Amino acid sequence: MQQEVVLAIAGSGGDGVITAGDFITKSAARKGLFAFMLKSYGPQIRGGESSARIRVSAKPIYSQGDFVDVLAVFSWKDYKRFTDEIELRENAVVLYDESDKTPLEAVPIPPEKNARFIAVPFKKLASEELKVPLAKNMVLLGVLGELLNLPLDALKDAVMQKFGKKRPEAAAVNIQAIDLGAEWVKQNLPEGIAYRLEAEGGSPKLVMTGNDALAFGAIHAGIDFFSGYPITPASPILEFLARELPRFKGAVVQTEDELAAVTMALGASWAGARAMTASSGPGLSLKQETIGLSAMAEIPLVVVNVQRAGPSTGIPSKTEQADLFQAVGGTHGDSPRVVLAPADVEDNFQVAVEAFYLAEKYQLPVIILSDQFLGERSETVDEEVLFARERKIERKLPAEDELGEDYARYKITEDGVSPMAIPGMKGGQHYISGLEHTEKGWPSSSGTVHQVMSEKRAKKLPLIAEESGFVRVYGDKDAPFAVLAWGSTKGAVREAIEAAQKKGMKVKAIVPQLLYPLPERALDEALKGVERAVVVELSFGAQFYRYLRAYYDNLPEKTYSYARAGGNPIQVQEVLKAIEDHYEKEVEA
Amino acid sequence: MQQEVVLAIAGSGGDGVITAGDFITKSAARKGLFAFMLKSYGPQIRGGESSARIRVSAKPIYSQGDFVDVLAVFSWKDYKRFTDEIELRENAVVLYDESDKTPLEAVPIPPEKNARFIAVPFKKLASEELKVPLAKNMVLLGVLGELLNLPLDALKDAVMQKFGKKRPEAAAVNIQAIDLGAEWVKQNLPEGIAYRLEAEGGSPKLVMTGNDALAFGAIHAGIDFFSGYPITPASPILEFLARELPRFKGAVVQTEDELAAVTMALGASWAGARAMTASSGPGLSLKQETIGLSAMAEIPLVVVNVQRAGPSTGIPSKTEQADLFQAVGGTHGDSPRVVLAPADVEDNFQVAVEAFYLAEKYQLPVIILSDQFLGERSETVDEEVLFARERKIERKLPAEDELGEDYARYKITEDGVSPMAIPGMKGGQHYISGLEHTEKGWPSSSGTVHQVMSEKRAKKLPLIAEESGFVRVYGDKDAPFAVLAWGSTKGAVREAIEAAQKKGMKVKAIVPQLLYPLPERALDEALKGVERAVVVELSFGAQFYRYLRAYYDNLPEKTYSYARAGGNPIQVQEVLKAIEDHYEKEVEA
Amino acid sequence: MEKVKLTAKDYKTKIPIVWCPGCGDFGVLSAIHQAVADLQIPPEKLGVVSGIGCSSRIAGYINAYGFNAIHGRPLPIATGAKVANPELTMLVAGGDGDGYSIGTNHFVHTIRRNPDLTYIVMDNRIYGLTKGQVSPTTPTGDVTKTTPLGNPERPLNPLALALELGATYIAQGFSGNVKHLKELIKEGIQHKGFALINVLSPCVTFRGKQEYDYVRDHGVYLDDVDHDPSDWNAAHEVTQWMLTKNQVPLGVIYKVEGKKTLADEINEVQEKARAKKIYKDVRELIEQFR
Amino acid sequence: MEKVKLTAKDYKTKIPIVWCPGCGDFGVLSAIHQAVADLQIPPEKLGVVSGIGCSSRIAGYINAYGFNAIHGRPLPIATGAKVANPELTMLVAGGDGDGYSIGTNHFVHTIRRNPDLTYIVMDNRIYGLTKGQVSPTTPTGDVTKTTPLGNPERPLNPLALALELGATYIAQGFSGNVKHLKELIKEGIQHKGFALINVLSPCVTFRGKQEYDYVRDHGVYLDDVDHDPSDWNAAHEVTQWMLTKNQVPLGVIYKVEGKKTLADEINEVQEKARAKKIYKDVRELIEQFR
Ligand SMILES: Cc1ncc(C[n+]2csc(CCOP(=O)(O)OP(=O)(O)O)c2C)c(N)n1
Ligand SMILES: Cc1ncc(C[n+]2csc(CCOP(=O)(O)OP(=O)(O)O)c2C)c(N)n1
Ligand code: SF4
Ligand code: SF4
Ligand SMILES: [Mg+2]
Ligand SMILES: [Mg+2]
Repeated sequence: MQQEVVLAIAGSGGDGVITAGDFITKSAARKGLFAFMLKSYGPQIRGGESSARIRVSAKPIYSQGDFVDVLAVFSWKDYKRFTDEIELRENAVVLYDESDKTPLEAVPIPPEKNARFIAVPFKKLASEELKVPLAKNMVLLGVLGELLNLPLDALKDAVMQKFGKKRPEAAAVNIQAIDLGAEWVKQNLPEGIAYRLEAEGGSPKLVMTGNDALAFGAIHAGIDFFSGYPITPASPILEFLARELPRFKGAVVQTEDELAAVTMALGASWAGARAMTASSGPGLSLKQETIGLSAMAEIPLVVVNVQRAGPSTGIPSKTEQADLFQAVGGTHGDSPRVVLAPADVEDNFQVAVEAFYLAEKYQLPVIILSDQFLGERSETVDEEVLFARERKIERKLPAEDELGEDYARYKITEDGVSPMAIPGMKGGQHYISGLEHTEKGWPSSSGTVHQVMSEKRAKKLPLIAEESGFVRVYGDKDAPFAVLAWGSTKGAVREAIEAAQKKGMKVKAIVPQLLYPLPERALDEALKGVERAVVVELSFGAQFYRYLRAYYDNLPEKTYSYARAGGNPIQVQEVLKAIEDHYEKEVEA
Repeated sequence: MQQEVVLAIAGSGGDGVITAGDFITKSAARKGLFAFMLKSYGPQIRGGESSARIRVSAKPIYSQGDFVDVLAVFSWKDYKRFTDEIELRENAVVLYDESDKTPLEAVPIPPEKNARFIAVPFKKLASEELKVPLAKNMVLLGVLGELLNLPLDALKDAVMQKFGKKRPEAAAVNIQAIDLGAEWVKQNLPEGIAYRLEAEGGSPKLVMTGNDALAFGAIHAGIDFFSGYPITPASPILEFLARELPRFKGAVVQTEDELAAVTMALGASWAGARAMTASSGPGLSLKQETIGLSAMAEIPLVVVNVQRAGPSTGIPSKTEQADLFQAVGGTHGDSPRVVLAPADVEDNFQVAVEAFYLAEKYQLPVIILSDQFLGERSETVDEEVLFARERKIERKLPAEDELGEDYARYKITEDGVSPMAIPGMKGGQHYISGLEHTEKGWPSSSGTVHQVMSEKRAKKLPLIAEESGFVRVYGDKDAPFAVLAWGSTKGAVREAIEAAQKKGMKVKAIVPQLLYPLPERALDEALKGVERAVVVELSFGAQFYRYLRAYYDNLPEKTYSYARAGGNPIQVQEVLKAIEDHYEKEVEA
Repeated sequence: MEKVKLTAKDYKTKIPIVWCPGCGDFGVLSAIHQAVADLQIPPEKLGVVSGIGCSSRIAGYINAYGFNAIHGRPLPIATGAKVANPELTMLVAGGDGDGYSIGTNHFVHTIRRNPDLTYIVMDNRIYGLTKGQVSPTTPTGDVTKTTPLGNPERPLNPLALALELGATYIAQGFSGNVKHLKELIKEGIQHKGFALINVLSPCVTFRGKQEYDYVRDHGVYLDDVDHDPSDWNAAHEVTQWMLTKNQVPLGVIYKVEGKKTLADEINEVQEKARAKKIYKDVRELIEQFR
Repeated sequence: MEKVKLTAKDYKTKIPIVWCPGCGDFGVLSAIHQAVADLQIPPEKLGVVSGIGCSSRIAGYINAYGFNAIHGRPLPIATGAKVANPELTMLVAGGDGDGYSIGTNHFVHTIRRNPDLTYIVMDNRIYGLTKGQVSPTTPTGDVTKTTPLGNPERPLNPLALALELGATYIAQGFSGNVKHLKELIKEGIQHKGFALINVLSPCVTFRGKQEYDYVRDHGVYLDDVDHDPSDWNAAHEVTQWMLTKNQVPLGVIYKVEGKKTLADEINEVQEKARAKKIYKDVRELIEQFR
């Protein structure tokens, strides 16, 4: 019984590859299956190659799947660009358009994969039967739907949802195309090809991208103001909020640059709003000065970084986890902040909520480190899980009797958090700045004041580290071996843990959602009994490994690093190998 | 026999306190003495309080001196602002203007100091005898010169040098004032006050600030282009170069902001110039994106950060060492760079030379982490020491036969350095960007290429770490206890080591000049035999301590941290206490 | 007539003022104190955002919600604050370096967006706080710390720039004439939309006393000549006086009402969006993901 | 007449072009290829600095020293390069977002400094590379990804802005007329000082084909009307045509020669400084520290 399948579709910009992928993902979700879709584009803005990789399963899945079971290509030329990213499973089924006459020996698929090639008349059916050559992706959809036993109804529903209202004729043609494709499979599929998903799904699921989940989470957290400047792969957050936030009477401003984006959000927050900005690496570099101002002036601020491969412009459309150092220490001075890392699409929603919770409660900047892999992929999501964690988001305001002449904006308190008067509050007038200051906010250049106020600001950190729910553990709780990971590598790590367990190893994975300040006690708890560990990450410089060494006192003495440059997401096999490499040694020792 | 003395002078802006301090320092230098002068200002732009603290000694000195032997104040009101910064030695001599009638009980000097107060008619002598009230600082100069046995001739020379040509009358009055002051001492000094420096100095020395030394060093290194934006305490570098560089046919541009400053320097370097920019924390935060571009496009760039207390605007006129994290990891992505830290005024000169050497040789950004304490203090400097270290500064250019069609700007080489064709070179035309790229510089979004090129760029780092001369060791080479420090804390640490040795402790200090990449082998060497260590620094977040943990594998297991917020420079006593705290424990163990 | 309750004194604070004796910014401070008193703006409804510079310290000297932020960024900060809290009267203050050098990008695009802010630039034609470097408004030829042989560059004309960019209230004041300046500020506050008030506010320390004399001798009050501030071309000519006639125009150079403000735009967008669809509960957003 | 050796083809490179079929930037690229060929600029003496955007990719498609730098910063990079290496012919290229949004501060101050650069802005009135967000030149009302209900803001007028700032060569071209554009670029390169060439270069993907039609239908060639590009006021009027007459001026809008360039200023400063004192050896600097 086939429980899951990994599909890949490659084509040119005009081929509708991504649309086809979206429909498959949506229909799988409607059937209650779990799905995970990754898009990839060539450098061309339009008309270049693109590919969609979709994993569908009856059981929860956490990664893109290392190997492709079914590949569908419209042209070998386009596919060529993705050989770096698509590895076929042995005996994979390869559907290709019969009009591409490249001899199969010349096709960029290694012979040892023993792929089963099937020529399909995608274009021909669309052109000849429907007179709509563009509908070839819908023919493909029908072929795949039938091949995998996806409910054709759900596929058609997805089509109707997208085109039904606005372009009914397009919808009709597409539906015909789906039928044509399905019919072709019934008639022509060679024997022995069995990728029919036999599984029954659970209840219908939502499908969303990480970026949309994050923006949605921000709305759920009550965001009032968003200012941003477009950048790949963070723009969809701006676009989602530009569309939806005005309906909630919030405001969105696309600014002239990132300096304006982050300062405008800070100004809005100072004036009482829940405010956020989002960008990727290059934008974050520009925002560092203001993040420091937020820390110094103690103004809540949520800053999203959807990381991409760097340094500099790097690879805008590819993922990486190498902005961790910057998030933790990119600002000049000793500048308190919070760094949160979502690890899947659902997390993007929840972390947005947590970010507002912490920013408002502790009056400091909160950086969310998402990444391209998290932000742009689509995943099935459970509605109830999304809303499961509730946080009371509140800024500490001064009591009536704290206002007036003696109001001290930076009053030293036990938890380091001082009641904040919001402009408009009578008797709360005060002056703030990025200068070091006394409790009243008056500038001071005294070293003593600087030390005292540094302590005051730092007091918040241990409290934040104690906030609950920020460390996740997967696998065998008593294992002597752990994989430490953060963010989007979680999926592959989690599956690798399962694979390693199946191989008889006693392993677990530890994935903190809060990176700075480190939730030390929860980590201690999670690491209990661990003798060896490997830190897995997508950063050439092994930033997480080094960061843990710098900040965490109880790292197992035998802690290793598996780190590589980003670009392609980390694979289950890679993690498994990293586990085996270091687990083995233990057995030897 | 008095070998050294620490003076402090406090007054208002108009009092000429800093000028008096400068003259004392210069005349001490001319006598061949060692001198060290620190300025401090109140928040007022002009007319506020200011103080000069000058240490003069017959032996080399490395710090400002913890305790003040002789204090001279024009008014107690001004002095009050500096009580945080000035601690008197017991039985210190306190000269104050007799016109300030504050009862001595009300003076902000603790009675237990047992200070010897002497009322001096500074103002009166200047007003009545010379009719030039402003000359009171020169009266003070005469008083101090005589008191300390500084050569009055040298003081007068310094006056002549400053005023002689342009304002001969002013010079004459000032010289008279000096004589008046000296005469007053001879006539009126109570018995038992003996702060006469009996020592004979060596050969005459230079006096310069760290900022001037750095700018001078850059000229020595052959800088062609400097672009900067004013900021305290880095502006003097811009000002020095604006004045001097055009004489060497170099160009200086004051830009509209730091983004322009750093990119303009990068553009100049790309076009073949040796280029530098300088700023302080807030400016550095803005420069992060371009530092990443320099790393990715492999274009030499020297970036100076004269650190000040942060975060945010912080305390612009005070020192700190808390931009280390930013220097090492403030840019998004895994971005190779070099971080160098001068530790005294001479070092500022030499490190400027080293910075150009490394930037040009390895084609990457080099960040110099100076600080306010280093940059603004004046120190005696030995001309020969300044020029002692010679470096051949050279950029690797393509050979004739590497040019043409096949020229590959990012050719993978053994040392990671690829020959760089400079615009203008025939056959060297090529295209570069901040995008990840192939050897030819063509953009690539392949994860494989990204990994390979990340390795290529990183290859330079171990070679840089092996460059010689970057770790200094002071004290007992075989000591089991070490103080680890960097940058401007070196002076106090070095003296604390001497003090600890005098107390019978076996200790040494290890001060790397190259912070990133860490010169591991040289550190291993220096740490041989060390069982315990304390890391001393002026960063509330203990950045150096954490950085060492993250990057250095052979840190003694018992390594402690002594870290506090900046503002006031670290004191010898503080370091000594840190040593004793942790040294003691060892004895107990 | 309503009884006047608040006086200029009520807008002072106790924070020690760090300006040099004789600094022009004292005059600007007085003018602001008087202007907001005249308008009876409740201190708690007054926001003052500034950048960094001597001038920017002013945010601490006004009994209001004062925010002395970072160099060059007061305009976007104030824009965000005004959008978030439209009831506030929002003053923005800074220097020529803050506004016309590092902050120029925001200057340009803030004018385009037209938020209801009153921007007071204390133009001393020098960098004061950093002790005397050339600024974008320093006259050609002047010696400063970074132009020891004379400024080779041509100064920027912020008035002309603002006019070209579509600003609808542009005035120039002089810190030596507090009464006049006060009126300009009041008018700027009452203007709906972005108001620029460039104030010649001499830095006695780094530009000397002659800067006062210059404005006194070359200042021409627009009220005294036949200037129609609603006439764009006339206004443009006035912005060129310093170049063409060696005269310093003082007063309202340009003023028109009725241009949409950023708040208007945001309201419009919200209304349009809500006309299409209103969610009663955040959870309804989920529909698009099914 | 000298024998022409280099042709447009010699300025092509082999890097695959990533632009969408039909993108206006192809026309700009051809015009540049032809212009530099006409001027016989040796490829090794040609520098092309760009920012980030679809348009900025152009630096890779010209046989020259090409630097596709970071978003918004090509002007200061090119300024630094030109100062360091004055022999280079320096083209700067970028998009409307790059130059008029994130890069506006440099735009303003580069014009003030007047380095000898030719700045070609491919103005497609949208953010192309990031897939269709509003730009500072997007017309009011237009739907983009970030203005789903229509752009509420007023577009910036870069031509008028440059004019006001004192630019001495301002032209507008259309990527649909390569021949005309080529001449503008040649003239810009030959102009001593900063030259701005705003090129309407339609983004077919995010603005559709009608953008071509718009320029074709509303374009007015200044050569065909009686325009005197040395007349500032006339030039100013031309910069307003899109607003006042719904016309798109094409050609040289303003041009005067003789303004000091940054290189002139730097030379002057060097000469003045060296007239005061020349050091034969770096060590002589030491004297001031004795
Ligand atoms: C990012 C950044 N760059 C530089 C500085 C240093 N700085 C402080 S104020 C200032 C300029 C002051 O000039 P202006 O804005 O005209 O104000 P003024 O002091 O003349 O009133 C500068 C460059 C800074 N604080 N932050
Ligand atoms: C600092 C920074 N912010 C944002 C981006 C993302 N980005 C890349 S190109 C671009 C704008 C593109 O528009 P334009 O300059 O008009 O060029 P076009 O693509 O339209 O030719 C943006 C915002 C970036 N690369 N760097
Ligand atoms: S330096 Fe100039 S601007 Fe600053 S306070 Fe003094 S006089 Fe005013
Ligand atoms: S997206 Fe637009 S600007 Fe970019 S290449 Fe395509 S058509 Fe050209
Ligand atoms: Mg100023
Ligand atoms: Mg564009």
